[in-house]
Amino acid sequence: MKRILAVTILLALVLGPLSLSARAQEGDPILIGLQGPMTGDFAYEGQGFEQAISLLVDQINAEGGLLGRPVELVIEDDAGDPTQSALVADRLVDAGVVAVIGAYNSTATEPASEIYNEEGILHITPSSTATRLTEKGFEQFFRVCFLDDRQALFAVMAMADVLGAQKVGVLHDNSTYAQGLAEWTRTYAEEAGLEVAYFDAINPDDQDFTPTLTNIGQADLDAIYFTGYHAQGGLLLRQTAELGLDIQWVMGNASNNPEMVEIAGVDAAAGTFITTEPLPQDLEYPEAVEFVEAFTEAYGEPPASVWWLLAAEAFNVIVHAIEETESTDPEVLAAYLHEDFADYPGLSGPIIGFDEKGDRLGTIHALYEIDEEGVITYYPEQPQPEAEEAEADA
Amino acid sequence: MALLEVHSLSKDFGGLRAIDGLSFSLSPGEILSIIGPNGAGKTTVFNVITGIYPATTGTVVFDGQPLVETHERRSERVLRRLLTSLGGWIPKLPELILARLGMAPILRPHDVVERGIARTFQTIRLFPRLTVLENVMAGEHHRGRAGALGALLRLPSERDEERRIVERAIQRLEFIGLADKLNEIAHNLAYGDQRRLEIARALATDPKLLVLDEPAAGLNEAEGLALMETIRRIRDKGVTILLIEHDMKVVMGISDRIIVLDDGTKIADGTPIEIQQDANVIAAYLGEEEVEV
Amino acid sequence: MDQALKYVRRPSSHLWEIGLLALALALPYMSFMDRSRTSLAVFAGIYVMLGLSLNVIVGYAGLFQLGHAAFFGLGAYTAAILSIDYGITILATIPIAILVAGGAAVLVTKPILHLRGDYLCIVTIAFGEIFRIAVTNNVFGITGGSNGLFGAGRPEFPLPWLEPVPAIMLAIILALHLLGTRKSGPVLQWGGAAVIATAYYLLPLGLDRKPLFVVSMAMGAVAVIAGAVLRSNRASARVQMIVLVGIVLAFALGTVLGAETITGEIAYSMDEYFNVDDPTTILGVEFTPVAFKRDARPYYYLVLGFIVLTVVGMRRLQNSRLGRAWLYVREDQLAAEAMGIDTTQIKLIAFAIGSAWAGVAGVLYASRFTVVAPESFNFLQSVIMFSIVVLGGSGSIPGVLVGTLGMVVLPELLRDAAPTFMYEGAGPVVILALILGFYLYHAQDRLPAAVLESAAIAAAFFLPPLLLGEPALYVVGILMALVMLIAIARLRRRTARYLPWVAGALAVYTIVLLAAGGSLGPDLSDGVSGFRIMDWRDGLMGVAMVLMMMLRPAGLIPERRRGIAPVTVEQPSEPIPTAARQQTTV
Amino acid sequence: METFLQQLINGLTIGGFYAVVALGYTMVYGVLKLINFAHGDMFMWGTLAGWGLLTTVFAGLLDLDLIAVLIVAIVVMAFIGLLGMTIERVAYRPLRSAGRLSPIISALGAAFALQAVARNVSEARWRTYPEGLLKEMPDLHLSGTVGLSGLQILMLGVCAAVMIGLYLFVQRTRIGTAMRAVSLDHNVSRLMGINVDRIISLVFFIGPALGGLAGVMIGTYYGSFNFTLGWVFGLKAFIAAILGGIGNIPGAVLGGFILGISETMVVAYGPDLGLVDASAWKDAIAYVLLIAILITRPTGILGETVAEKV
Repeated sequence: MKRILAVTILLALVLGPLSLSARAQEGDPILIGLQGPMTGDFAYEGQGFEQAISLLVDQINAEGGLLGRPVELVIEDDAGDPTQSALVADRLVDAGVVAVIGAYNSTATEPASEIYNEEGILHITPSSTATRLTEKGFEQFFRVCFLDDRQALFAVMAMADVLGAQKVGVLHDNSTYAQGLAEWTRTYAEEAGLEVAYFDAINPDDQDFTPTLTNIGQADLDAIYFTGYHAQGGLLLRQTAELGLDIQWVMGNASNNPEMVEIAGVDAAAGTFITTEPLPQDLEYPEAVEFVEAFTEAYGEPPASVWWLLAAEAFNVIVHAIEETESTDPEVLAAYLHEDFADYPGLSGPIIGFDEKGDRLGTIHALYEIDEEGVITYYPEQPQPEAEEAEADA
Repeated sequence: MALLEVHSLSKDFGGLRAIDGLSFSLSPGEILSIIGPNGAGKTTVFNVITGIYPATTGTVVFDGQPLVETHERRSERVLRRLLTSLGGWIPKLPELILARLGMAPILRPHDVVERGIARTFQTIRLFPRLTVLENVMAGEHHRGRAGALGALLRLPSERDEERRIVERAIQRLEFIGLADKLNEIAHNLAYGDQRRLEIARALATDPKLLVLDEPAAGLNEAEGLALMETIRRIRDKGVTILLIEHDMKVVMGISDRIIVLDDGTKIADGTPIEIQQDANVIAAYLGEEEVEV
Repeated sequence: MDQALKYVRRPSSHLWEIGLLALALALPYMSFMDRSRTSLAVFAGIYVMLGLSLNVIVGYAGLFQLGHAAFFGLGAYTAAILSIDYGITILATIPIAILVAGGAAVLVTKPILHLRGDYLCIVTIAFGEIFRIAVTNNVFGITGGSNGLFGAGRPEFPLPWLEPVPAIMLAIILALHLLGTRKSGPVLQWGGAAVIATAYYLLPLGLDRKPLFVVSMAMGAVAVIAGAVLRSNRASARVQMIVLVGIVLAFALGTVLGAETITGEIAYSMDEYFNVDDPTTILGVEFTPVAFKRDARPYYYLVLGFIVLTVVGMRRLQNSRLGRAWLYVREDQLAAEAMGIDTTQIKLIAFAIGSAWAGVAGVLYASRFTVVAPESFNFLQSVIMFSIVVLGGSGSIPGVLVGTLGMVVLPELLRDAAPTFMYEGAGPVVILALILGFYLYHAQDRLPAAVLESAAIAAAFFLPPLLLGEPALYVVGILMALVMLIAIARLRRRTARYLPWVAGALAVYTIVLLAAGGSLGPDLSDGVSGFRIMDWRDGLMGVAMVLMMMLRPAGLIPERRRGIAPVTVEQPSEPIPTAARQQTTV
Repeated sequence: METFLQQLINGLTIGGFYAVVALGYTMVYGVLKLINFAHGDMFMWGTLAGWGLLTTVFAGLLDLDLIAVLIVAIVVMAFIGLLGMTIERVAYRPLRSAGRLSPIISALGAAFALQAVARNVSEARWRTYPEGLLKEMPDLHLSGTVGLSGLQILMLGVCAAVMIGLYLFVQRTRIGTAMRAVSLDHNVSRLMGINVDRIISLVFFIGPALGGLAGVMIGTYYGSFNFTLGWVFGLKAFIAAILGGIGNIPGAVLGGFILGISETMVVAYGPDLGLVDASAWKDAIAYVLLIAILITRPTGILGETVAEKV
């Protein structure tokens, strides 16, 4: 029993000061929470969020803050894991944040949104596109990214109208996001009368996809849509080239990342299409240009992933709402975003507004191609899904 | 009728044949010793009888029931293996199937104990980190019935059983003369005591037949004598005893009958006197260095 | 002598447990327990249960199980599916979860029990992975794929406000009291009953405050439990009566004086912690359906209750025929076989019980987080559970508690540790205290030398930053201190002889630092590039695991060699002399 | 038919990598009866180190192509080998007499630590080897579209060389004999005048060194990696080792190829057999295979069963 005593004392020693160091968060500044994968497989994205947002925070504080109060960013790491997400959500609630940005992947956003909803905290996710997130009727949950189905429709249009594909395939990686997008794509493709001759998933933990690729090669498709993340995308392209297969790849926006080209190698990547929100440098909106410049100046390279941009977008939306309502009461903010918020010049294009579920209205997806130099360039010919959508609705 | 009957028993290890067509029988209340040069296959006989090794061929009948029963036909071997490895999900299912097919059940060592054979080991195998009492209680275990539920709810029945187990265990220890040491950790005991403790533990299973593998090994003169005494007393309680021993004083002293093994075959069988004069035996023993007479 | 012979199970030191329990009960109301820490405590509590359940398999039966997360997951998914698709209230799914998890364990482990240790280990890993992959691929279309399932129900229960329910409760309590005290003479038996009846039942009626019935029921239970504890410690009837009356008086006084506030309190905490629905009447009894809100405190006590239940259960198993059988199998399987113990069956039971209880933990998990996703049941989780058991000391219940603190609580608390934690304020001192404290504690037997060594460590820790006035170097110092701790631990017996070398190394190290200046210190400027303990949590955990095993291979709190208490011809009292125990355990 | 051949080749390549990594597990287990969970991450460190060298120190030598890779490979092997020895000294040797649970924890701990370092060094990003490395190699064209890229030929060649070399080393040389002796019984070997500790250190050099080699090979072959590689790939290789009968070198090789080919075939023909998402399920199938084999052959395919001496 003496042992227990000793150990407890030692632990008490740690707990003591730690508990003190945790209490340093009350008072004057407006606290805004960021919850994302700072470690784990998606650490890269989470740290991008942090870069993008802390840049804006510094700008605001440099200009004298918000409603005369400084803005402080409270960062928590959920490693993309639902359990940890719930734990850090509690931590953010304790910290007394007004609003929270995050999480990166839908699986982590899920439990957190429950908590924020119960605690009445404004919650905006920049990148969790799983449809069901907004179907729980949470008053204070919004997202600045677009739903899977919007992009799916766009991708189908791109393959059908722009590439003139008839026989298409869909490949995902079993992650929440990719699976959702893939299934929507299949649905729309079949609606649009395309033949979905191949639908399968890869295991993102793998390094070698040659067996899958060989199968795809056999199916001789006009185009195949990969909805997974850029790392696997790159490997797929590279190994396609090594197997000497001729496959027309179209990648989803999770693959929209220069690293993919790096992994695949320029030759292998060239000629691949990507459906995504417009890249910062292709946005003529002054806000976007300005932000990209500032970002490049601060960190030496332009924002690599569109999600970083959307994280910044979420932050701007919150700031805008606070400025307009001159209030930091989440309920007021949420009400404002639901009703009065409209046609805001966002970094990722004008935000028409949010619907009653909290989803962002409209779509701004664009079709990109990886050119011979391996640069992701805006493709001259773009599909027109809005028109199609109108038909579909009619 | 005989308590234990061994019929043309053979056991192969890969190429070499450890036991070769061994047959002998053992009548109740008898003390039978198996002697023979090292590597003659004595311990293997024990291991086959107590179900630690499967026999290659031959049969063993204990107390009128088949204990070991081998079949030449390959199909039945395969079936046996299949049942043992896979058919275990439903308790007793393999046994049932085998019984239907008129084949001998698969007996694992603990089943053999159920049937009433207990053994000790050539190299002492106590539970070294447990107390003397706990060691003996292990022998009582298989007669207990209490399960998880009883333990969780501390049912009266379970309490009584526990009490009985301890009491019996203590009786054994008194019988063997270790009652005063019952709280000691087994591996702190003197070597001779460990030997005796192992016997006590075996006795705790209430065996009809007690199989002792070189119980006198490493004992001094006095301890050896004490051991003989103990063995006699055990026999007097009606337990039949099968014994492997190198120490000829012990063997000649207490055995009713002696079997001599050499290279897995029986070369002699008879009373101590007969054995001592048997030519083959002497040859076999002189054939190697360590004559222990 | 037979009748003189008494058989007792190992006396467990109630004092410690009561103390710990009191601590645990008070925990949520301590100053530093904010919301997140409380819910961390709940999380840790679930892991304690997992540790205890795995302890049956690894600790008692000595088997490998590196796929425990699968059974945890089975429980969680069962609960989630039943509560989402079939609307069964979550706690009611516990029996089903037990069946599913336990049954699955029996099915899968039965054919592999004959495997030797390491092969068993890899096969259990395989089972764990298969489970994860299966749920990720939405097997049978019920596990929701990689999204997992969301919206599992929170615990809810019907709260009886009105008589006759209190009457029934009272009847039960009285019955228990009468049964328990049947050997204690009429005064205690009937007198006590009378006291309980009047005090606990009449007061609320007299004051006409329904909520007070809740309190009175609780007090009744307390009285009975207290009585039981006293009896088990062979307290005299008088003492028991006094205690009983004491409890009653306290209660009566409390209610009479503070009826107002108490009722208020109850009402207040009711809607703070619970969603109270409109009362429904079942069989003429009025029930108020009450469901947990997300606040952690109710969960905390729920989990705590389960833990207590588990500990008691494990204790009893440990000291039973079954527990001994596990012990025999663990010590020497062949000998156990030869003693007539069906080792296969014994192992199977261990797996069944352990896994079933992991299933229960799964239900609690589902009810707490309401989201059940594959990530939470991967190999890493199994590893953590395994480490909890082994680090704490396999087979020992307090060990599991400590193991959980180390493997689950500490890493989470490290979140708080800003980069500054390691080199500002109390940080370095705490870490140093931790290292040295642990070290000295470990080296009790040879304190003089240990003190010297500690001094050296302290020097390694403090010199560079002080010399250079570069607090960042504390980080380097910490690493250096750890290195030296390892070194010394390895050279232990010959420390005196090696001390010069250590000192030399220290000198060299200091000189190097002096030469290199602050540049060696990691860049602690906040921001993405800076050193963040957050990024190194699992790394530190790994180092800690290695270190632990090196310093205490048997775990932090090694299992007290258990089994029955000493049996003596006279009355049994003293536990087995620990001297004999020690050399067998360590 | 062509598809089948192509898939077979794919399977062989994957299997080859599994096999080389599996060798590390199997050797360590042979002498120490210890599952070296850290091996996977050591191998990942090999990939990491290779990347580090090729993108910094040896960046100048890239036009030497094969030579550069060889140099890097050798350096990395030495480095990872030493790493392995250190880990053995620090994390395993003190625990040799400490029962069977502690070393496993220690090994897992080492694995965590290694992985954390790797994650922070690589900033949790996918890292890519210099492009166009070893691209100029003659491809071998079998019938029609079926063929092996020069890289594949090279990799398979190296794998084969390593396995045969190691086998001969263990079977023919004095040290090899000593290793086998140690794997049978430490004390007896000690009595025979073998320095057991040194042999174990040696094994802990060779095994991880091979891991490091495999790491560089995988890096150059697939061109990119991230820090989770060791955990995932390592576990697979471990399964391969067990499949073949751990502690047995040909077994590890056999296991590697069985695993690689069976995985490939599942992906290739699973869908035709009505198994949707075959590639997502294939790991599960690998595990099922493992369990099935262990149930019927408790010590793996080539593992010999040792009856307990009574």
